[in-house]
Amino acid sequence: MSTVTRTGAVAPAHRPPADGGKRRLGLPQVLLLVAGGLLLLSAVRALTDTTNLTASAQIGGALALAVPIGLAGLGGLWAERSGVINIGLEGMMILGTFFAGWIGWQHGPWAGALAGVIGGALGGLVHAMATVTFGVDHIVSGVAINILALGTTQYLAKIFFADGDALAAGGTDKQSPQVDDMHAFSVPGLSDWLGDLEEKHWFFVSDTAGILGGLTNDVSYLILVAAALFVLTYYVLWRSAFGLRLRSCGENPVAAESLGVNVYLYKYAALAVSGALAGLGGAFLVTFTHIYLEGQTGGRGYIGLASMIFGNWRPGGTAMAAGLFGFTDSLQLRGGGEAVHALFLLLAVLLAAYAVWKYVRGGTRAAIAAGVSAVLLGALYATTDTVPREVVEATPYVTTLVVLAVFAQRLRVPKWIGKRYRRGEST
Amino acid sequence: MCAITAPSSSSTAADPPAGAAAVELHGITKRFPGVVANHDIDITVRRGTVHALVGENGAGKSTLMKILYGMQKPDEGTITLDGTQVAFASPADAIARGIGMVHQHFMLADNLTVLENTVLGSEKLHGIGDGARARIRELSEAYGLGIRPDVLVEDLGVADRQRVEILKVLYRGARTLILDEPTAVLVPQEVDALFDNLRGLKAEGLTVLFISHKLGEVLAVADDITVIRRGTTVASVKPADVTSKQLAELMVGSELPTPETRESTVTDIPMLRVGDLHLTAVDADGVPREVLDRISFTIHKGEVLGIAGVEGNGQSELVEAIMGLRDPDDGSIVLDGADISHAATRKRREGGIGYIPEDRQRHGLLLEAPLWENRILGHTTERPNSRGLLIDAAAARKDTRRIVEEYDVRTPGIDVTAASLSGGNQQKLIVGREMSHQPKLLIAAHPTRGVDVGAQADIWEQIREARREGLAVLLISADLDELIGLSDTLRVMYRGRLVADADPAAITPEELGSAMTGAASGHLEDDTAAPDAAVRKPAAPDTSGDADGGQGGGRTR
Amino acid sequence: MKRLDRDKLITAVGAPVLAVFAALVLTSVIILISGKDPFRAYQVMIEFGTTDRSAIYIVNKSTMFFLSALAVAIGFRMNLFNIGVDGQYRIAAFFAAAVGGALSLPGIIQIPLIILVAMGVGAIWAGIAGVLRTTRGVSEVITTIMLNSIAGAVIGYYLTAGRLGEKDGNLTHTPNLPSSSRIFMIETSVGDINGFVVFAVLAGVLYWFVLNRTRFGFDLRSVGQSETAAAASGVDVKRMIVTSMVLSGAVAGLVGMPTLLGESYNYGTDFPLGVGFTGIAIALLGRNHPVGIALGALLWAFLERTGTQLEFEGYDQKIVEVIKGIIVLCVVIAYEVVRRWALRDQQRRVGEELAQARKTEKAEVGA
Amino acid sequence: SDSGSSDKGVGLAFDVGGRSDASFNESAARGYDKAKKEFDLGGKELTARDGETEADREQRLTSLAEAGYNPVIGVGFAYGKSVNKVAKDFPDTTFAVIDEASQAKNVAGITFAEHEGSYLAGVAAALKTKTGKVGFIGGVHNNLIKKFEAGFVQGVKDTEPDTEIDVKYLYETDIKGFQDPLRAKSSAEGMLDSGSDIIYSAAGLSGTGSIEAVAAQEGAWAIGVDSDQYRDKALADYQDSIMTSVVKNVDVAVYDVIKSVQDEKPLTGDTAFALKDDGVSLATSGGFIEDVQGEIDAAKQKIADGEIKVSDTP
Ligand SMILES: Nc1ncnc2c1ncn2[C@@H]1O[C@H](COP(=O)(O)OP(=O)(O)OP(=O)(O)O)[C@@H](O)[C@H]1O
Ligand SMILES: Nc1ncnc2c1ncn2[C@@H]1O[C@H](COP(=O)(O)OP(=O)(O)OP(=O)(O)O)[C@@H](O)[C@H]1O
Ligand SMILES: [Mg+2]
Ligand SMILES: [Mg+2]
Repeated sequence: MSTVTRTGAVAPAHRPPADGGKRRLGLPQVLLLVAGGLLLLSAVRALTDTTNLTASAQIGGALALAVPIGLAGLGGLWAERSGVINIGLEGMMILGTFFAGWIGWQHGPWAGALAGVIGGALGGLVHAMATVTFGVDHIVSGVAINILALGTTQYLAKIFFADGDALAAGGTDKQSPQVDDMHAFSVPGLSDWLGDLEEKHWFFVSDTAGILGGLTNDVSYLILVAAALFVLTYYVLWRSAFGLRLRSCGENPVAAESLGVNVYLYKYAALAVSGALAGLGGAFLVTFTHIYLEGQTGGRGYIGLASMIFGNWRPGGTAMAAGLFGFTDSLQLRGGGEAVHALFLLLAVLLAAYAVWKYVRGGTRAAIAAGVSAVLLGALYATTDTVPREVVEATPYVTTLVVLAVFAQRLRVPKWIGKRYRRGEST
Repeated sequence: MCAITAPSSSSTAADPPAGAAAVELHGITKRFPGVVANHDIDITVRRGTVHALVGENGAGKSTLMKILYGMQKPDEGTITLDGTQVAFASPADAIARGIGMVHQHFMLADNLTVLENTVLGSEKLHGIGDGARARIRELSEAYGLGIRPDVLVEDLGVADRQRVEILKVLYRGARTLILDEPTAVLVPQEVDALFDNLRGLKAEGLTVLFISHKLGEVLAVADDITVIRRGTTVASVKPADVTSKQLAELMVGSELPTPETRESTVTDIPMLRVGDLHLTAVDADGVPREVLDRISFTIHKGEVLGIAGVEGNGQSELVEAIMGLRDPDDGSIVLDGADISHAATRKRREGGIGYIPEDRQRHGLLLEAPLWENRILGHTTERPNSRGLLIDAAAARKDTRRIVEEYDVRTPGIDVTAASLSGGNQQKLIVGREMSHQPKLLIAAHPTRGVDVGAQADIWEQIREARREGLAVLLISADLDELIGLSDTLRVMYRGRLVADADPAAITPEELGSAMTGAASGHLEDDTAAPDAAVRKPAAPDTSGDADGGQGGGRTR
Repeated sequence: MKRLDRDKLITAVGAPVLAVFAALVLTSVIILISGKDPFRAYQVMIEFGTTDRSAIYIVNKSTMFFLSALAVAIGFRMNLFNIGVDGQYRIAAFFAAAVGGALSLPGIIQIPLIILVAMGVGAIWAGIAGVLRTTRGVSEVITTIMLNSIAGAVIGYYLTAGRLGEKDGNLTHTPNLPSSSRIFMIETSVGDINGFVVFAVLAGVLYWFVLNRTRFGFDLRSVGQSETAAAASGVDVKRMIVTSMVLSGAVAGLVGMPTLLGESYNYGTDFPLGVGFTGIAIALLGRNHPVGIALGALLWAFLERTGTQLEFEGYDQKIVEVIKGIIVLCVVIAYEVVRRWALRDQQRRVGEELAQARKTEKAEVGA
Repeated sequence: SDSGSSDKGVGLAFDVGGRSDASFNESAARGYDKAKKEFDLGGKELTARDGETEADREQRLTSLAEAGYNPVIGVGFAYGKSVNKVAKDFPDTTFAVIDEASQAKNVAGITFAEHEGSYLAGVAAALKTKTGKVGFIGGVHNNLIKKFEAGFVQGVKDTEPDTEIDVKYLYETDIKGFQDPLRAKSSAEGMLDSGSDIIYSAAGLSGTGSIEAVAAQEGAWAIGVDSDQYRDKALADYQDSIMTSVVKNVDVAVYDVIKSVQDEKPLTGDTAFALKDDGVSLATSGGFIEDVQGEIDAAKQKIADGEIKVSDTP
């Protein structure tokens, strides 16, 4: 087709001189932000007298709850950066749990984790076959994979776990035998010292110690692996030729093809990695609870997808979003209504700060919206003592909605996402 | 502008065996669903020449070039480079053989930087970091491209994007360049600069294959010309031997049309009055910017108002504000006495606005829907498309057949999807659709962009005829000949403002082009005797050296 | 024209046939691996699945699936992915049951009232996602996932004794609907068909008619195909997004009605879950066309029905879950393969025709 | 084929967990296996799927009854309505439903006094805690699990009124609360960190997670549920931390129903298996509660005598 679709940028002359494109935060700003966040958290902790907010165990628990979600999200990131929507993360995660349980109980947790990775990758490859080779709609294929993965693992569980040795070792058609422990990791020396500091309940200092303690004490090796994978993803996708090509497939595969990039190959690779990461997320569930259990993923693949979008298709953002999920979830599981109640104050303060910032920058409407939300939350905090159990359960979801509603418009989606791409078919 | 200098690292490739042609295409045939895009093509391109391909829309030029570039596989035929027959499995093979292509559509990823777009696929050459950055700077300097490697492509204007495309080819050290309609979106000064570039490249022994619908350009720059009609080569000529009129006749077998307006039909009944229109938009960083700044004009019945301007100076936003796709902050839009400043788009269309959008695939068509459904698009509430709240499919289909017939839309039927038509034919369908509802005002944004000469003439004739019957037209075009030829009044838009006006009968494309860069304002006169302060600079602004000032102005710097 | 009809026929018939064939082959392999006889399994399924009583079960069950898939399909036609039908139908059925249980009006008023409440609540719940998408640009995929969970929490809050629920043994449910608000049953010799099937058929016809025959439907589909083109053509895209989410949610509100009005007469902790997700698969199977969706829903219900019987005959009933997954995947791939095959076929034929015409023309040019 | 004879044997319809859910389904299966062997019977087991409706359960029960199985037993309160409905069509067949009462003529509605068993667990916990703080984790906040909570809390309070009790539920309505050990583990860790040293989990398969968390902390005890979890092979690693389990003797009930049909004196109507009937009991495996057995037995006696009335709602 011969349409000329060269639409120029809008009045480019008016743009401020951009350097390196978008504004990125430098290290000092990031540190400042982190410190500010900590200060706020400490203040809320002190004001509401909710020690749980910054207790090291709370942070450790949050980490464990965040990792499977984060890994699924990271898997989603790989897929979507290559232009393929991956709603099948849940299914790949299920495959991960199954494989991890199957190999794990016989050959130990590390072999199990590896098997989970492979199982997830297989799911990713099926998705690649459907979407890339056969050009099936991405969401359609993803949904099909979720159904298929669930059915297949349920079917196979009976054969693999409810028979022979496995049965004797405690397996059933719903669960695997016990998987051995993968031992945890503590930074020597540091954790004791931080623990002492935390005990002191000094404003800010103890809070920081608590958070650091949670991050360094008794951390599962798979959590370290997950953290490394986030960093690695950043380097591979944004700092290597491979990553550049992969991302170009998600932004404009026709352009990539025109420069000799084998788009199909990169999409296949991206989806294999995507599935592998989701599978590792599943394997984490298994190694952490030492057992494969049917239905264990409990929708974490979908939440992972949400945290990836929440995280603006970036590893750092995804990690933060998953962390937020883990944090609120851990808070409600461990602290219950009172802890979530304290969170209201935190959210109110954050929203108020955002409203002021927005107002200063001239975004009156957003400022008003955020301001009103802040006042409402504040009022809610002041007039209640605790949060009903049902509301507590909904906290992570409501928080996500609120945060997204305030920030969504700044998100940046890979341009070609979800679109069909056929070699030589597009002009 | 951008005078060419020899690149610092020239002639890297080994010299080809003397005598052999750079490129030989023989017996190429390529079929697509429902269409034979190429059939028995034979072309020979001599090394170190600029070889032009001309032909109607859908003649198969782009397809042929994609075959040469390895993006399409021919069904039949052979490709010979420097005497050796080759078979390309992918563009990577073609790139390895020193072929580079600038596509008809930009092949750029908006969300990646210039550097990333450039090194993509050839990361082995200089890496993806500082090495590549240095090489890009070097090339940019050598060819006067004025490229900043770390800007997001998203933030670039069209001309800059065009230069990035050329840079991509040069970066790979291409010896044979394919340029598919590179001038379609450039103003004359930019075209000149590009041609200077081409001559420079040619002097270095590079071979250039060049596609354009602007026959004047072709005659000016080409050494050889091949004419393609309906998928096959029908003639090979030298520019010296033909006039553009003859060339056009070879392409279409009809006479060369010109977009000249004859007798004036302008009345003094205002049809569209735009007053003090003001529009701000918030950019990605949340900073509000003025995109339309106090725009005022009136179009009368029977008048064509042409707006000239480099793309990205607010023309699109103006059109969108009039169509109701953007809500102006201030000012009024009055159509035939009715204030429509904040009316819904559908109300405006029902009120008699016809719209030929600048991006027909995104704004004018449902690509996956059949032609007859596309005929309904935009006029859902009007006859013959609907009766009451229901769609009248039978009537719409019948009327689609009429449009296909009357506007010479080349299609196997009205049940094929719009995507299967060539761009020119898509455009004819849109024009037919919009004209079928007797609009009071037609907004025509680049109505003939990428359309072949034959279809161009038809579209111009349609506009002229409707104008005779009292149609008011707002014309926006990058084709200055078209703009001058069709308009009764001309205004120049620059940075969101109407900065100058001109009499189309008394202005040349060059003068207009220079005003578009912001170099002149007020009333433009052909004569040097400017009435007042509206100074018109003699030519394009300073073109040498300083890449900053000389990039056709109005661009991001 | 003729050729196009042929192509359409090939995709409409060829693809399902291919898909079913491929699914059968794959399933057989899996059953064989577990050391059982696949053909006997199919025999059991067909024999049992076609008994009168099975037919009634299948019709009743597919009513729910059909409505759920229809709700999903409205979104799909708009390029909206309403993953939240699940939450929408549950919260809608819950509040409808609460309202229905609190009133006792004549059936002719109360039944429509209950249905309207359900549609209204479903519409509001889906509308939240629509509004967040249009005003704040939040992807409806995420909002609907979140809203599913939030719906669960809201129901959990109100469905407790002392609020809107009452305790009944181990269950908690809303007060029972008065007998006036039970839907009519179509009685047959072997069992009752839930009268709500009539509404489901009506909803299907209405869906088809509105989408294909009305201006509104045209506008809706145009937004689904190209938001930009639709906007330029005069459709208020944002309003259309909210409208179609609301419509989708309203239809989702119907999903729980056959159960509420014809079976359980209350919303309790045992109300069926997960039907919204099944709807996604069925909408895909039926390719968003009401007839296709109906067939898909029947197939799904057939599989559920025969799964139990398979277990009775000594097969693992989970095999049915595998079959479901395989069918969805095979169907979507088969459609794509057949579509491409038809395209190539057309290309070959048109190519030949045009080449013929070309030859004569070239001869003229040469002359 | 409505035959009252029992040539075919027993029809058993499991709830979603299936035969080997390490909980009441498994327990039912034990009773069924025992009876089958003892009376040399045939039998058929069917299992529920996720997301079923009444129609599915009715179909399952109908299939069993139609094929001539007798008795037909629905395991789990989900079968409450459907058993009553299907029983009408097969007046000569004996039906039973576990965990739900029933007044129908040919249906035995078998309920257990989970709250009474949990009361004893509460007594044990109150006596054994060193920190004066104990925890309860429920999988899903439904009426059945609330019975466990009510009994446990009352047991603790009656024994040591000063003991603090931390009550948590994993999910409000979502049945995935019975299969999410990660959340159970997190929740249990939270309780341990805030000073609880005995945690009673009534959370189905999620319980694995909390038991594991407890096992990781020295001096802390877990209380299991439904079956004697000390003997659960899948939990063998944590055996030493499982202080006791509130055992629901579903196997006894199932066996009794089958036996009653064999004896041609089928059980019908409301059949409550209370503490005094050994319908529920506190497991002693491991011998960890030997030291407080006296107090436990005393409490048990008081309940049997009606001296203590255990509430079944919190
Ligand atoms: N990928 C494709 N699939 C199907 N048809 C195609 C494809 N690419 C091109 N065509 C068709 O092949 C024919 C030749 O198209 P091509 O783009 O080569 O024309 P062109 O000469 O470049 O026209 P223009 O001047 O409008 O750019 C047209 O009818 C076009 O619709
Ligand atoms: N029974 C069916 N099963 C599966 N797919 C079907 C069935 N009937 C139709 N389809 C598919 O649905 C798509 C739409 O069908 P068709 O074109 O006949 O309907 P329509 O009247 O144009 O409605 P719509 O515009 O909504 O598609 C076609 O691709 C067709 O193959
Ligand atoms: Mg072209
Ligand atoms: Mg159709």
